[in-house]
Amino acid sequence: MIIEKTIIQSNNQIAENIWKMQFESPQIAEEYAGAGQFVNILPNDDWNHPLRRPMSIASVEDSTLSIIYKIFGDVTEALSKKKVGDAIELLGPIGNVFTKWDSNVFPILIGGGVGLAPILNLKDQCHVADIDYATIIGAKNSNEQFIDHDPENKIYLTTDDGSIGETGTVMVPLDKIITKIDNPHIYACGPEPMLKAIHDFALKNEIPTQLSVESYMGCGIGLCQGCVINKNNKAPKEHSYHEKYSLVCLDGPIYEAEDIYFA
Amino acid sequence: MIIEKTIIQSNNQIAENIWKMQFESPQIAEEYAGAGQFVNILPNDDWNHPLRRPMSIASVEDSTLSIIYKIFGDVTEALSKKKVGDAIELLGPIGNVFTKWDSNVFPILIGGGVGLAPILNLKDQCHVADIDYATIIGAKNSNEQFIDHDPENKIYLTTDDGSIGETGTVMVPLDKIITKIDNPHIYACGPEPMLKAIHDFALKNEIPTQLSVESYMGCGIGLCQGCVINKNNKAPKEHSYHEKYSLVCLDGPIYEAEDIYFA
Amino acid sequence: MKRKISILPKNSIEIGQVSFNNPIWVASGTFGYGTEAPELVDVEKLGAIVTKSITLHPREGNPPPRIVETSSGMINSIGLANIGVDKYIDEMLPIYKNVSTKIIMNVAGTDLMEYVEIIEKIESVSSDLVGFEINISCPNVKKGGMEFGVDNSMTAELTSELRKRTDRLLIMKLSPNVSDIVSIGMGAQDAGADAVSAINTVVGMSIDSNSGKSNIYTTYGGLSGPAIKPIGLAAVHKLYQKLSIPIIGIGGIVSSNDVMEYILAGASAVQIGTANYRDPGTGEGIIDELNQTVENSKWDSVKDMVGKAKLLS
Amino acid sequence: MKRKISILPKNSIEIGQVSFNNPIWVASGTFGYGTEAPELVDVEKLGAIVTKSITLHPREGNPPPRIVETSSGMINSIGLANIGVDKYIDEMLPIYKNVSTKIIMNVAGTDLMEYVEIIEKIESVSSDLVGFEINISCPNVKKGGMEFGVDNSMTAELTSELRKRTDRLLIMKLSPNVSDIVSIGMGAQDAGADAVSAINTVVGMSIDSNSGKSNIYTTYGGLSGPAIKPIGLAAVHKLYQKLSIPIIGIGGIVSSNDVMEYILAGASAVQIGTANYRDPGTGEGIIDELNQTVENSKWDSVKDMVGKAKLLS
Ligand SMILES: Cc1cc2nc3c(=O)[nH]c(=O)nc-3n(C[C@H](O)[C@H](O)[C@H](O)COP(=O)(O)OP(=O)(O)OC[C@H]3O[C@@H](n4cnc5c(N)ncnc54)[C@H](O)[C@@H]3O)c2cc1C
Ligand SMILES: Cc1cc2nc3c(=O)[nH]c(=O)nc-3n(C[C@H](O)[C@H](O)[C@H](O)COP(=O)(O)OP(=O)(O)OC[C@H]3O[C@@H](n4cnc5c(N)ncnc54)[C@H](O)[C@@H]3O)c2cc1C
Ligand SMILES: Cc1cc2nc3c(=O)[nH]c(=O)nc-3n(C[C@H](O)[C@H](O)[C@H](O)COP(=O)(O)O)c2cc1C
Ligand SMILES: Cc1cc2nc3c(=O)[nH]c(=O)nc-3n(C[C@H](O)[C@H](O)[C@H](O)COP(=O)(O)O)c2cc1C
Ligand code: FES
Ligand code: FES
Repeated sequence: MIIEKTIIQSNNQIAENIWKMQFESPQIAEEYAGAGQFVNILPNDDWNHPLRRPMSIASVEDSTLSIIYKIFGDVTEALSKKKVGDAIELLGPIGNVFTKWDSNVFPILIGGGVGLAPILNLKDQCHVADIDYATIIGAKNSNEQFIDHDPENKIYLTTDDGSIGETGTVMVPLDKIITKIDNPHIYACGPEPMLKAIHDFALKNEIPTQLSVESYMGCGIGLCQGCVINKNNKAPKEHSYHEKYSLVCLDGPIYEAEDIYFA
Repeated sequence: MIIEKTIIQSNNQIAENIWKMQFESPQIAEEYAGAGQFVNILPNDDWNHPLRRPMSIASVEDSTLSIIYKIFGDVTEALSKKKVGDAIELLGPIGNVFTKWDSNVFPILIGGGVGLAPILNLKDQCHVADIDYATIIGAKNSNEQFIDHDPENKIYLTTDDGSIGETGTVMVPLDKIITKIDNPHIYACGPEPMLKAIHDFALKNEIPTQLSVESYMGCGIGLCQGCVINKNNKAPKEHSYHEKYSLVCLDGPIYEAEDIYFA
Repeated sequence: MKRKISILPKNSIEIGQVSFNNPIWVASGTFGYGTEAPELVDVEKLGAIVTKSITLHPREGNPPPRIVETSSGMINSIGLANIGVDKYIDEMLPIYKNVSTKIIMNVAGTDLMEYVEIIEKIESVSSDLVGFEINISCPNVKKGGMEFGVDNSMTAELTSELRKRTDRLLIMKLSPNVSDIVSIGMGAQDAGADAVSAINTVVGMSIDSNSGKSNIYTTYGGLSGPAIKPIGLAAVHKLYQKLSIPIIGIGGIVSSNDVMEYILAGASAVQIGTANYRDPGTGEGIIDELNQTVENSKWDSVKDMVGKAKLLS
Repeated sequence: MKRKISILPKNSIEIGQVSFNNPIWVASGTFGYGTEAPELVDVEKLGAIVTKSITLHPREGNPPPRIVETSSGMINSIGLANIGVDKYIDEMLPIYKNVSTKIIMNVAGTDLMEYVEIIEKIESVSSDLVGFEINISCPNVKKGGMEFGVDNSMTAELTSELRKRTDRLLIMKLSPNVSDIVSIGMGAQDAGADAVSAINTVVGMSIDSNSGKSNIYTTYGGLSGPAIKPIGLAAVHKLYQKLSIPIIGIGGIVSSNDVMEYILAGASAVQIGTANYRDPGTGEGIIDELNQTVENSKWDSVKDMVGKAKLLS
């Protein structure tokens, strides 16, 4: 893990409210271990927003690292105003990576909303490793999409309003394709309701599933104990530590579905 | 008084840490009453710095208003990073103006540090009105100067280190020229120690003197009662209001020397 | 048109017997006597104006420096500079007759008798004031009533003495600089206050690290602005759990989202303070925004939202 | 080279019998057990590390969400998640033997006996701990010692019971959520504390105005960060006027200027908290800056500056 002052190489809007930013970040790129890891961004010196913002790594090529982000509030808005050549401080790479995707399994990659970044990253990795996989991408409507619905290539888009791809949530295509696949492994990242639906589906159907979860982070490096998620530990002892909760920044952000639950 | 969203027309460094900014500000220009008035600037939406920053008007030409500012802290630093075309919100014009400069008197204009703006403004006004005047400008060193030492044209520069013009404070040339002038009137703006020296000089020598003072401002419009300066009222009653203190934003920023004192 | 939206009965609220067009008020000491800003603002849109603290005698206030900015806040030590109650009666009350905005007079005193005398003076003349807000919590006057603000029995005593002397709204303004704000609020309620407002400023200090000088003449001053919003929200929420009278939320409000937070926490109305210095039209803007926000929400009106924060535990 | 500057005796300070290379410490709960950040920081430069609150038994802490950002601050309700004193003894104390940085153990309990038991357990083994900081002020644990923090006689009783059991530094950490922090500091001093530290977090709340949900599981949490710096400074300055033992300043420190303010207000040392989350190297950076600042100032050393704020009144 390194704090690196990087230089912005590009910063472009790719869909409604969704931007892609590339950094010249040789040190973090060097330590980077794979899809799932994230960086903790400090967009400015402004103490009005004391905390860094975690962002999944969407790709690493040589010394160039990219993120895909959605404008939510002040900090992501400020991020969108940054210019090529501006300096920006990243802390990373942080967290664990998606595992067990290899030619013995059939990965189903599911991304929703801003949860696309690590999924697209894993998609690239599968592609490079020549592993056959399917991709399901969910969005509210077509404006938030920047990938084509392409069922022939097993890329399924869904929108809440049906404005593009299939109507409904990612569960619609998932339900359809799951039965046709041998040894499916699900890899998912997205908003909590989506993860919860996939989580329940995975447990019910006993499909090995890795979820990349989000939580509010104070530090990203294990100092604050703020970023916990509920562990699926049926019987924590009365006086226990880290049996009920797990630190997403140190132990995550990727969990086997059976290890966690959503309140 | 108006809150006007203006557009930055230029923003250039003119000396070490000193910048000049021009705004397209038709409404405030329309209401503008003369040298001495100021605007209260809101450089950004950042609540880390809740308060506006007061800046003297350095010139108004048609709908273009200018300020001259020194980088002191966060907000003036942010100001210096603004680009031509950026929008910026001004509240103004605020405050009273220098008076009694006409062909019956000989104005001595004295500016120090960031107190230059209103003095240069008054200088322009005297020039346009074809009134003979002298100018004394003080600075720490030559790097902070952007005006030429030109005794023939009665422009006297002083620097603490003598790196340009005369060595010492503005009091050096003031002392020299004052005796040669008929009916001198002093107009001064600058740091408190300078104003205090001029204040004492003026009272001792009974020279009509107007000082443009600074004070920490909460609002600039009479709401907060924060911006007071000490009134030179020898006998305020026990229960009085505004006999001991004056609001710089409503009653100033320009005071006759005998009306105020510096603690 | 705009004006019309703002007086939709939807966002009207009642405190005691008085109904207000909307819950957006401006806070004492941050909007002068209500007569300073009209050039820049449509004050008639505001739910109410709380005028600056008035004392029995005129006061010059504290020597400068009186204010300094801090991270997302400011410290002030104005020292209750004001024209005094007699001038308030002579000069302000007549003006208020021509203003349709509801005016609440904020009152400060150094001891019980001063508060009483002020109220009696006001009640002895005719006026359109809808009520009093009693400042028992100004941190930067030596004897600025601070004794009342930290003690619940003294707060109760003051409240009941004033209650006897007025039928107008009686709002006790609480200090956050206490171990237990709820017990003081209870004291006010039990003694007959119509409402409490919370919070006044938080005791703070600032030093110029270069010169080593205090940035405030009186050393300590009152911290306000967005920095203290979490403190104000906690105070309002705690009060709401125990009190049955309305609570008026104050502290760090700059947007309609902030107002929503306060209302969800339990405020029936809110006051905007420091934000007025940056833009005296903040309240006006928020009123329009709030109407829109409520329109788009699942709530029928602001009143429905009061105290409806969903707790997780 | 840099290392050398930081240990110039110039900026060394003494608290009780212990001398520290410099007055820049890191605050409890914001630097873990001191073992998490070394990859990113040269922890040996720090004046001291105060480790996170340790309780008698391990604690899971509170359910999520535990933190939320606010204007220039954050609210946390971690709920004292920690490994418990036994594991601290088994796993941490041996590590600390190999660290040259001074380690201060922060201790929290739900009642007097718990505090006592923890101290006794630590004192029964050999360790390099230089002292204890006693958390009597954590606002987000139901029985997290908050009873002590608001009451000066209970603070005194706790202090004297612990004093009997240890010769190491005993630092009582004070809460800002009280009417009179000085009386509680006096209680600690009179009962034998070597120093007090101030402040812990300020009670705060935050609501998501869209969903109406509390942003913190336990509803209330502790506000920290630059927003509270003025509150911490006022507390330190007030304590300095009355106490004769050293005061350790905490609250919103992010720069060497902030440190100067605290020292001028009366702090002999300071702790950096929230700023570590943004950059765990904050303290390290400040040490270098502070050396430079003192070098350029009229002061001979940090010690000379303590409490030297120039008041205007
Ligand atoms: C491991 C991880 C990976 C993420 N990857 C991406 C990504 O690839 N692309 C993307 O667009 N977003 C990602 N996010 C979410 C992203 O961090 C938030 O959208 C961002 O912090 C919003 O900041 P803001 O100031 O714009 O909005 P704000 O107005 O501050 O907040 C909007 C919401 O963002 C979240 N948020 C704010 N601060 C934090 C914080 N310190 N830690 C975590 N969440 C916070 C909260 O849910 C909050 O309600 C990720 C989050 C985590 C935890
Ligand atoms: C009537 C008036 C006219 C002025 N005209 C000019 C001018 O023409 N050019 C110029 O460069 N400067 C002028 N100033 C000073 C200018 O306002 C400050 O330099 C500026 O506010 C600094 O802001 P900052 O954030 O960069 O610095 P900060 O780090 O915030 O502060 C540095 C210093 O600036 C002053 N300051 C900060 N905030 C305020 C405030 N709200 N009100 C008043 N002073 C403040 C304080 O003395 C402070 O110590 C004027 C001030 C007044 C009162
Ligand atoms: C400069 C200033 C002056 C104030 N004067 C008064 C006052 O006279 N009486 C009073 O009750 N409160 C006074 N207050 C407190 C405000 O009414 C309000 O309670 C506080 O500022 C918190 O709200 P805010 O964060 O929105 O500013 C004053 C606040 C400021 C900043
Ligand atoms: C996430 C978090 C956890 C904390 N945990 C503890 C703790 O366990 N024990 C303690 O005494 N103080 C704890 N504190 C309080 C800090 O030590 C410090 O007193 C406070 O944060 C103010 O300093 P700051 O503004 O620099 O953060 C914690 C603070 C934060 C933000
Ligand atoms: S974000 Fe601080 S411990 Fe995980
Ligand atoms: S700056 Fe607020 S009254 Fe003058």
